[in-house]
Amino acid sequence: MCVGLSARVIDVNDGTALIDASGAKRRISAELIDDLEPGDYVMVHAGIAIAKITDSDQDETNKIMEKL
Amino acid sequence: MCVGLSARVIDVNDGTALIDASGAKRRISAELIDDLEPGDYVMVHAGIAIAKITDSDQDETNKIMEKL
Amino acid sequence: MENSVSEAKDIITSYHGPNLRIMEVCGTHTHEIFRLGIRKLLPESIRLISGPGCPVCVTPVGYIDEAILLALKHHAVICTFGDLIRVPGSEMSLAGARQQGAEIKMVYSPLDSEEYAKEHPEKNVVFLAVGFETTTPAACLAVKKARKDGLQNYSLLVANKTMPNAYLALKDSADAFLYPGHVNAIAGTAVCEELVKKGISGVVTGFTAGELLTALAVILKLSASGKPFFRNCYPRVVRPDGNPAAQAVMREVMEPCDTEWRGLGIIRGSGLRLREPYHSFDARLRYALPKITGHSSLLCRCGEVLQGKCRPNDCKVFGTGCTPQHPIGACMVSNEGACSAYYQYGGTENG
Amino acid sequence: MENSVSEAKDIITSYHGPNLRIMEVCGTHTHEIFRLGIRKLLPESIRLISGPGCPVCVTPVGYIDEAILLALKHHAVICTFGDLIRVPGSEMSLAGARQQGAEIKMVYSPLDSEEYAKEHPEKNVVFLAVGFETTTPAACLAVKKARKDGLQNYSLLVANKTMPNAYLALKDSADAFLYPGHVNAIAGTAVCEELVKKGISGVVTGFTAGELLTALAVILKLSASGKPFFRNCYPRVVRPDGNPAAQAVMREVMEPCDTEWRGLGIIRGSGLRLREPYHSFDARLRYALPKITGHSSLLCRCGEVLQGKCRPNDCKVFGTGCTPQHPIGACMVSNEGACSAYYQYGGTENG
Amino acid sequence: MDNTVTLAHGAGGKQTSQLIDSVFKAHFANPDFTADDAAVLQVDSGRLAFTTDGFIVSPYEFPGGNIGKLSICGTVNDLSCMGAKPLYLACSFVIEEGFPLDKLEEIAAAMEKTAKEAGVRIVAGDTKVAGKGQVDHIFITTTGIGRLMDCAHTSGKYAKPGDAVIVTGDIGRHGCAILLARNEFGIDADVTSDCAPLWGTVKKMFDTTDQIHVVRDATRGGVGTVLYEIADQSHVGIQLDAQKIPVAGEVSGVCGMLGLEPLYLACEGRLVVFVPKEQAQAVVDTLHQCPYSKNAAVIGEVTADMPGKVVMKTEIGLQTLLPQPGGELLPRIC
Amino acid sequence: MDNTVTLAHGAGGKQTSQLIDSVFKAHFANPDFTADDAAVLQVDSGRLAFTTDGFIVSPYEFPGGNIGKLSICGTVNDLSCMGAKPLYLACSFVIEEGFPLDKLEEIAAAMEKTAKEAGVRIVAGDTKVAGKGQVDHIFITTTGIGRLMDCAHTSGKYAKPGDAVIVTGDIGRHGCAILLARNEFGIDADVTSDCAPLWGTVKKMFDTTDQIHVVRDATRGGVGTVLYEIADQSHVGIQLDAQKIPVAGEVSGVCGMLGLEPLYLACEGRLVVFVPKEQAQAVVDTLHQCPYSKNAAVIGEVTADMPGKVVMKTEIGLQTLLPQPGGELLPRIC
Ligand code: SF4
Ligand code: SF4
Ligand SMILES: [Mg+2]
Ligand SMILES: [Mg+2]
Ligand SMILES: [Mg+2]
Ligand SMILES: [Mg+2]
Ligand SMILES: [Mg+2]
Ligand SMILES: [Mg+2]
Ligand SMILES: [Mg+2]
Ligand SMILES: [Mg+2]
Ligand SMILES: [Mg+2]
Ligand SMILES: [Mg+2]
Repeated sequence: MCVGLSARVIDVNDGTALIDASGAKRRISAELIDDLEPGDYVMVHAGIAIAKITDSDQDETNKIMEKL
Repeated sequence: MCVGLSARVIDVNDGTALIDASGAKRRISAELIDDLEPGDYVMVHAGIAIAKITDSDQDETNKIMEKL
Repeated sequence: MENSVSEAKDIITSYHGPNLRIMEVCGTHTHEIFRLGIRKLLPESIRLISGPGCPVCVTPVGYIDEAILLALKHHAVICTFGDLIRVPGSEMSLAGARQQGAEIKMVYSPLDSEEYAKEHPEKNVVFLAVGFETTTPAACLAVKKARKDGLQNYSLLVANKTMPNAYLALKDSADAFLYPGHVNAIAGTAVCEELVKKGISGVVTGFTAGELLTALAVILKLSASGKPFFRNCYPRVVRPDGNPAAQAVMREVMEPCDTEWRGLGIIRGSGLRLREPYHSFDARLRYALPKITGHSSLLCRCGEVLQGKCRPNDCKVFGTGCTPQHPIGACMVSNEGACSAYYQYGGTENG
Repeated sequence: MENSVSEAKDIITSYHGPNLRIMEVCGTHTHEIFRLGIRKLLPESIRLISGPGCPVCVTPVGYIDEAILLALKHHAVICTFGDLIRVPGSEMSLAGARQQGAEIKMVYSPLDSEEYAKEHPEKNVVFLAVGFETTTPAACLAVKKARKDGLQNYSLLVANKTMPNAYLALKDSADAFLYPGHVNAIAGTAVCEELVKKGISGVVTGFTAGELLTALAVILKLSASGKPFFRNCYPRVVRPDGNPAAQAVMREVMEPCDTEWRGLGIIRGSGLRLREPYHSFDARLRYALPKITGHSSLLCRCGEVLQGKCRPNDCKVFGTGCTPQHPIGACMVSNEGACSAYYQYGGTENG
Repeated sequence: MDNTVTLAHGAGGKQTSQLIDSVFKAHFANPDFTADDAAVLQVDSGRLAFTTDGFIVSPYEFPGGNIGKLSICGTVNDLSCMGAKPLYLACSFVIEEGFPLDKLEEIAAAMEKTAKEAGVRIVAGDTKVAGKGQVDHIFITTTGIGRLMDCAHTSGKYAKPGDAVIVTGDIGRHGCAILLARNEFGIDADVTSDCAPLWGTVKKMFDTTDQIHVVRDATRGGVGTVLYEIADQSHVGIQLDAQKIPVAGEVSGVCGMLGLEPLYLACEGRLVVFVPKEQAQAVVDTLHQCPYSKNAAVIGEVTADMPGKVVMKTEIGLQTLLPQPGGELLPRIC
Repeated sequence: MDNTVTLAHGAGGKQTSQLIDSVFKAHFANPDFTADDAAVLQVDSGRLAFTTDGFIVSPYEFPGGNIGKLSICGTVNDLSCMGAKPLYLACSFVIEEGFPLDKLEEIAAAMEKTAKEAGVRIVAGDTKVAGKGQVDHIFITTTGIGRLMDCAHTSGKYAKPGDAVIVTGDIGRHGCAILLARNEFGIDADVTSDCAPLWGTVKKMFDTTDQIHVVRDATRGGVGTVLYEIADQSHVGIQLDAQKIPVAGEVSGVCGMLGLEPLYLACEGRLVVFVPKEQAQAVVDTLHQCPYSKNAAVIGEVTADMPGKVVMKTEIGLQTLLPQPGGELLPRIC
């Protein structure tokens, strides 16, 4: 259910964003994310940005394990 | 102007005739020829019988040369 | 060879009369005469001129352009005799259009195109109706059948032609005509008798070696009198009144109009078009085609060739720029075209 | 491996608590867990159940039949995610229809299907809208765009689903859920908090090795208390309120309905359909599709597999009659399907 | 297995191997057949002949054969025409998604049978599946290796004035059978393709005389095209006698209807053979004893004049050029 | 000449010869090239390798090559994988009516260049023209003859426990480049095909050690498919280390977007090589000096257990089966 791809935003333009995942680029819909800026990371699914990514995998899991 | 094929009539049916030219058979329109019967020879062009053939090439030319 | 034919051959080879220009009107005559090698029999004094009797040769460039427009713009399936496939239009031939995705279907009979349209109601089918009296009845039968079958997806792009006024236009190009046997099988011989009154001579003949040689012999013999003549040398197929049923169906479905002959210009009353009750089967009306004027090559001397004013090899591009593979003019396209026949049978060497 | 992850690993391998059934709802979780070999880490007492979170797996047979009808009878171009291509319908899959001349186009995004329709006004385009909360917003954006662009040739065959009622239906099948991170990225975590009140435990997590191991460790730790719990282990992507803009566009374009889940039957209010202002984009209405009841195989135990009532290899035809090359049931089709994952990663040997 | 070929069969995985095993290996099995990237062949030193041909016939089944038989005959015959005994074949298939497996099976069976008859081994192959509409049902490319007989020195370049021109049977059957099988012109005639493997025939001719100057299979473009090629390559003239060219009545009939010339219709089991006039009768006698050349006939001779041209003596004893073929065959009304 | 290929070019007459002369002969000229039915090759006795492949890539041009280059590389590499020096090629073309002649020219030029680099001669050919819609632009089948080096005894059957598994460069480039060139998913990435002729590379490996058990080009189905084939043929297990498999970032990115696995994407210039562990470093060192294998790496080893299976050590150190590929590659969202 829902392959997601983490990608860096290169530019934002008229509700769309050009994203880059290790050199693979594509223009996707950015309509559902506010305040997107170049340099942001987003989670991409089926051609739309579904969420901003605010942290790295590692930092996230570290924090969770600490709290546990 | 107008490749013609001399062919023998095999059967006549509902305005069409099955014709045979040295073993190549096809059903053609016989609408423009009256009283067509199996065994008759016809001149065929573009899928229709345009004329009955009443004589052989040879007899015809013989008669013409005689008259000359 | 049977006796009468070798007799005809003798008459031809031993001819010592005045110069004679004989025009074989029919492309199939042209082709058969070349194929059989008959031209080599003729003495210097007899010149054969290949006239305008190949419907492909005389169909103007704009007609091909119309067909291509129907195929590429209106996505019609074009049904056609194979003869038209390689005829150059202003920009391309039907073969070229096919390369660009046009659906071009070769048919043996116009009736087959009607059948195809009936079996494919989802397609729009246009039949390219070209040809003379021999071929026109088949197209007319197809339209009648389409009406009877209630077809909504079938139409004709009509460029059919009739011969009588063409003979008049070519009157001065020849001393005698070899009339096109299968045209006369439909039209009868009254036309030819009429022409005698206008000083035009000729014989109707068939297509076998014997018939062709005999007909030539008859012309040579009858010319001796110096008077205009006509003789039916193809009575086994051609009746004086022709094929009345075929004439009737043509008259019912089509009516005369002025029309352009490639190379010859407009000849009055020599064209055919669908009559009013059949207008819904007229591709030009159905697709509201614009008036198209094709552009033919300025180099091409087809018009003169068809009138015997020059031979194919008098044309500068004959055999170099213009070959059956890359025809510039119409006479090089059809197998029956004068330039094509000259080229293929080595007209430069033994034609 | 970083510290926190090896710590998680330790927690998992050293687990000595009571038996636990953990359902990974999301097919991508299922797939990643197999791909990474995580199942082999688990002690006997922990059982992973692959739930109904693969939209392909839960899409009923009749849906494929509808798509094939649109393609073969209505000559529509079917745009679809690659996932659906090999799913068996009653008689054939979309791949089979393609063999019979159906135009099937794979797309990466629903928006691409809208674009394609715009560029091909001569074609009728149908997008196969399947998927959960993660995927539905993209389909909704495509429909909105089609309306803005005034497209007359674009529609959706909608089978989108929502998760909340499915959790309730599966309540007794698992002791804890691994919630599907990307569904929650849209839907937020309020739903999960609500479920805690109904006695349902689970954690939201992502898809990396670290995230998966951590989430499992969290479940093991929190289960110890014996009380229902929820923890968001994917905060870098999942916000408590999810993606409000996405929720809004879904609410604007679609409305809930009852719907069938392959293997599970009808779950009330778990389906979506286009709202009235978008009815002209509803393929079922546009093509007046009949009500289609698909026929799935009687042998298939997918329904039980999805509920953890049996393992894939308990099914008689698993790996013999039913393989990814020749799937009988839906769970064998998608890469993410439980049976497919078992088969591909050798579930019989080390699953 | 499904009953049609799918893209999965062409993806290179399990299903590809299954297809190869169940259809091709089953029929082509022999000790040299390879499962690896290439077959390994032990050869003696000498002259090998090497030839390839693609087969794209539509329809892929026709009276007298199918594309499988054709693809073996074509390459076996090209080798044979060099005076080379066909030894090994490689076969490459491109198959359209949705192609019926039982038809593929029939094609493979025809290939097996024909290869056996010709004494050649299929040792390597390849299978690709193309998407629906990317290929017209099935294409096969066969490539052959043969061993030239020591006595064999034939080439399109070796025609000499005084040679007799022999054709090994009535012409144009294959082209005509295909035309009819397409069923586009509503014509019905009992014409089967002449498609046949001719190594046995060629071998017997070489046993009869080693003075065989040219052997050519009159495939694409027919006898007319092949004769023009030879006239050109050998810088000689060729003179044919129209009345000696064997043509089946049905083939003439079909050609008459459509305005075609049998000399330009493809054959797939007819050779054009050039031998010194003195050897001609012996060769024809030999041919009459072979299964595929009962109607062999001398149809003309080679001349020093008119180099590059083919001249026809017509039924009324006159000579005229044979038009040089070119372009697709177009049925015509005028 | 027209600027497109027409049916007349395929009819076997004058225009066919013109096309062959102006495009193919012009590029493929060499003393063994034939105008006859078959090329005549003088060979010494010994072991020959014989292989064929059909190429149907769409689009026929892509970053890093075109179908012409590909068709030479494919067959050169299949021969090379046998340890056979490529000697002769036969090339069979099926071209769609309307195909641009300048593109055909480019394809022939690429074939010439690639054949030269590989030291192989194109000696025989065939050209067919298919009607519009009967073939997707152009298909090429190449068939090759090579001479096996005496020291060469490689086969998919010869993998042995203890062998190191080497891949000669980063994987999946060709498949990825083709996917991008089709432009169906709106993705843009700087990926060129790895398409390359590898005889030079293979020769250098054999110069380094004669203990090369398996060499396979990882074409259709990619490295994953080929490894499964070898595991099956040799009855061994193969254990890969996920983190050692070289994959270009862009290729990973594209795969991530479409839910694909680089191990199943085709390569056209990458070999999978099995040598005893002891020889592995020397072979890799050699490979690093060859132009097309700068990124060669040991990616795994052969085991006696789990015969027929490929096992992956994942990034978290766990072992799991590599799913066996099968079926077409389908981009997916779930
Ligand atoms: S040779 Fe060609 S250009 Fe010249 S008159 Fe004849 S058809 Fe016209
Ligand atoms: S193995 Fe196949 S038939 Fe059995 S439950 Fe799974 S999907 Fe259904
Ligand atoms: Mg050949
Ligand atoms: Mg051949
Ligand atoms: Mg040949
Ligand atoms: Mg291969
Ligand atoms: Mg097709
Ligand atoms: Mg190969
Ligand atoms: Mg290969
Ligand atoms: Mg290989
Ligand atoms: Mg050939
Ligand atoms: Mg195409």
